[in-house]
Amino acid sequence: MNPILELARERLKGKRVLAVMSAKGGVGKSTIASLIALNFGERQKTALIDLDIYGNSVLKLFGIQKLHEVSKEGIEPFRVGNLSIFSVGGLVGDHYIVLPGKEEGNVLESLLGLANLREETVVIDTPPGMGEELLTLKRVANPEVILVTLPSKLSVMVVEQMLEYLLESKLKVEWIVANMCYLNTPFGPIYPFGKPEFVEKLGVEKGIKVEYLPVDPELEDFSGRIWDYSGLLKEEIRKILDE
Amino acid sequence: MNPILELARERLKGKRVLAVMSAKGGVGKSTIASLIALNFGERQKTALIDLDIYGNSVLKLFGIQKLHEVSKEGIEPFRVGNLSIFSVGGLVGDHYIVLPGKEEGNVLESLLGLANLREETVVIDTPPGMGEELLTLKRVANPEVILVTLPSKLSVMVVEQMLEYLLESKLKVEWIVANMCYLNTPFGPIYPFGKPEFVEKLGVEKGIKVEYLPVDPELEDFSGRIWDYSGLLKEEIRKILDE
Amino acid sequence: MHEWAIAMSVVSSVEKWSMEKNLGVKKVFLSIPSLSMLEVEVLIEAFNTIKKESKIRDAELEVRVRDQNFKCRSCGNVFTMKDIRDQLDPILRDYGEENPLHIVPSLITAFAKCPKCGSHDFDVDSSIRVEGIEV
Amino acid sequence: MHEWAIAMSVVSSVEKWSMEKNLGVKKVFLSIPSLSMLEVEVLIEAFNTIKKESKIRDAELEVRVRDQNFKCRSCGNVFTMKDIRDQLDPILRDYGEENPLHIVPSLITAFAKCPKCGSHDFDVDSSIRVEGIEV
Ligand SMILES: Nc1ncnc2c1ncn2[C@@H]1O[C@H](COP(=O)(O)OP(=O)(O)O)[C@@H](O)[C@H]1O
Ligand SMILES: Nc1ncnc2c1ncn2[C@@H]1O[C@H](COP(=O)(O)OP(=O)(O)O)[C@@H](O)[C@H]1O
Ligand SMILES: [Mg+2]
Ligand SMILES: [Mg+2]
Ligand SMILES: [Mg+2]
Ligand SMILES: [Mg+2]
Ligand code: NI
Ligand code: NI
Ligand SMILES: [Zn+2]
Ligand SMILES: [Zn+2]
Repeated sequence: MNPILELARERLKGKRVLAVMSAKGGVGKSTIASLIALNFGERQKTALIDLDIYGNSVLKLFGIQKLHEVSKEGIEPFRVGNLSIFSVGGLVGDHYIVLPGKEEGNVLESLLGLANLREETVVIDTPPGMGEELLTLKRVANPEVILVTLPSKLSVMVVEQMLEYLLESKLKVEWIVANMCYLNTPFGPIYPFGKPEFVEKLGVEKGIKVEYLPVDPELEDFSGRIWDYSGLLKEEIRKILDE
Repeated sequence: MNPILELARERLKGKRVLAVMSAKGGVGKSTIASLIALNFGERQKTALIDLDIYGNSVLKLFGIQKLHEVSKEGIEPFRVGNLSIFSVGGLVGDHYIVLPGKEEGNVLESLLGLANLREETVVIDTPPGMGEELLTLKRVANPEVILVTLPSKLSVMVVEQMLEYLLESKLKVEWIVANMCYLNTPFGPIYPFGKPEFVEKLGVEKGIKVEYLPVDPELEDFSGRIWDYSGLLKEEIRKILDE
Repeated sequence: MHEWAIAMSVVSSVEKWSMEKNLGVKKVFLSIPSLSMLEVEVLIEAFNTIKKESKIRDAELEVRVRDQNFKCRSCGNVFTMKDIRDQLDPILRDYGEENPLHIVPSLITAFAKCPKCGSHDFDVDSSIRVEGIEV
Repeated sequence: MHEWAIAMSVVSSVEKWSMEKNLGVKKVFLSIPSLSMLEVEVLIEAFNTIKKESKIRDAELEVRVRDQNFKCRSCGNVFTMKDIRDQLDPILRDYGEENPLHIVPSLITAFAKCPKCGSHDFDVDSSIRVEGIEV
């Protein structure tokens, strides 16, 4: 019997759990998860949990360099406005993490099981791949999924395989987000990763809505204080969530 | 005793092994590994091994949809000109792969141990993260490393942690590649992921040469036939390798 | 401190088990890795407090602290906590009582290396588990 | 077919061991997962051919085919090859003899699910290992 896993399941039970996923790396999962959580945070208390053990990008986007406090209740979140943030990075600070695959599940079960999670809405940022982290999340909860891809053929092919897995596993895929589709210039759009024809086709085939997001070079200025960002991407995400 | 691991070690022993790494996803590892292998392939027989179990991007970049032949010698490579390509994707075709972390090492040990590897120069594409795949590679060989990042602060922070691990582990880091630094337009450069100040600083601090690569929107047209690509990125990589 | 959260997890999973099986529980055998530096007395105190509000009020907690045998997957070397004591001390110094290994013992490979070959790649047995229940 | 590559790996690792320890080898005990559908006779034939060029010419190979007990990490269900036979048949049909599980048995979770809860998340014991050497 694994009591920490049981506790993790209990902590998430009955809550709205939204996971931002992509088997492909660098497509904007952490950015989008953070912006979605910030959007929810405008109306209600929201938890943002980072399951990317090696990236810890959520902490980096929010500029958090402290360590989690630990209480009788477990791991206490970092608080940013209405957001409660949990990350393995908040346990180790700026030391690197290197782990045998076998241990990744234990690490994430501990984070999820020990997190003093009080919020009813939980946004989860996930790592690339379809390995232990994905299986651990699945062991603990049945999240609604937002699937992120670049428009590039390569990225869409990787994400299509993941989508197949998600649908076979009966997870609900809310939307596909095609991130970094175009870059607006005064002289018209540039398509740095190709036109989004492949992702459009995938959406039609699977009957899932596709949302198209631009490249916003302004975003980089808000690295470390993403709560201050109110540019293009934020606005597009607001529109999607308001639909 | 693990005979497959021993065999993997033997197959790589004494060879030039170059691994393209980044704890951050989507920074261009697979693209750069493929272009480096193609460059080497202009002069000598070169193996290109894909250790990204979930991405299989090398096969996608080369448009390979066949399955590996298997002989008495083991797994036979896909041949593209002077290149011999090995990938787990060549064992499963277009089926998705989902694996407990514990099994990732077995899968990659099998690929490396059973590969009928005859080439003296081996380029290795790796997945993001610092998990089982990285440890498996390290178990089998001591590669020279090319570390890839985006110029963004987030990406550089992730890569800096990996660099710390690599240096402590006494791996030789040849260069840091800052990919997608600028996008040339007729009206001057755009910096979609910020200016490369952070990676520049990292290179100086650690005494490692940094190479800066542009965004090339043309690249996407060569997805599936990357051997045909002879654009900006290819030329920049040639220059770096010729130094 | 988070011994309380762990005790809670034990009470609630054993309680669930007891209700499903419709069996009373006399004793719970919990196994923890020594690596975690969890305080056994605090675990037991917390268990005894929390169980009062549960359906396993009569259960007693017995804690077994497992010593670690690490096995290097790179060179095969087998080593113990004692062999890496010098690597563990700085963790306590840098992070204090609520350090990463105390909260998530599996993180050991991030901080320690095989004393023979220097690899971070070694097998750990770091789970916290209920190994038996006496009814 | 790749039984030959595996036999080669066994001969060369046992040979290395024998030279390091300076011990002659009479018998090698190899354990393989039934999941891999490796042909034992071919393994032995290959071993006997390859060993002739090695320093363990007198070694005999004994192969133990391990039956798999899969344990679902999602629902706890324990199942065997028999329980997923219907999921394995299509793999043979689609990929033929040199199918993914034959070459890399660890890939089983990509193709099969827990028959109780449908999860791909189960424990496998799929390694090929030398379990003993008689000198
Ligand atoms: N729409 C966008 N416009 C500009 N930069 C972006 C956009 N989306 C993501 N990025 C940047 O791309 C990089 C990868 O994004 P990230 O959210 O870390 O992806 P992932 O979590 O999928 O690895 C980061 O540097 C991030 O700031
Ligand atoms: N310099 C570049 N210019 C334009 N697109 C690029 C460049 N480098 C990589 N890409 C694209 O970015 C995406 C991610 O690259 P990839 O090589 O798959 O990264 P990784 O292997 O690190 O995940 C792919 O769609 C690839 O075609
Ligand atoms: Mg991320
Ligand atoms: Mg990636
Ligand atoms: Mg890649
Ligand atoms: Mg992984
Ligand atoms: Ni504590
Ligand atoms: Ni075969
Ligand atoms: Zn060692
Ligand atoms: Zn199950």
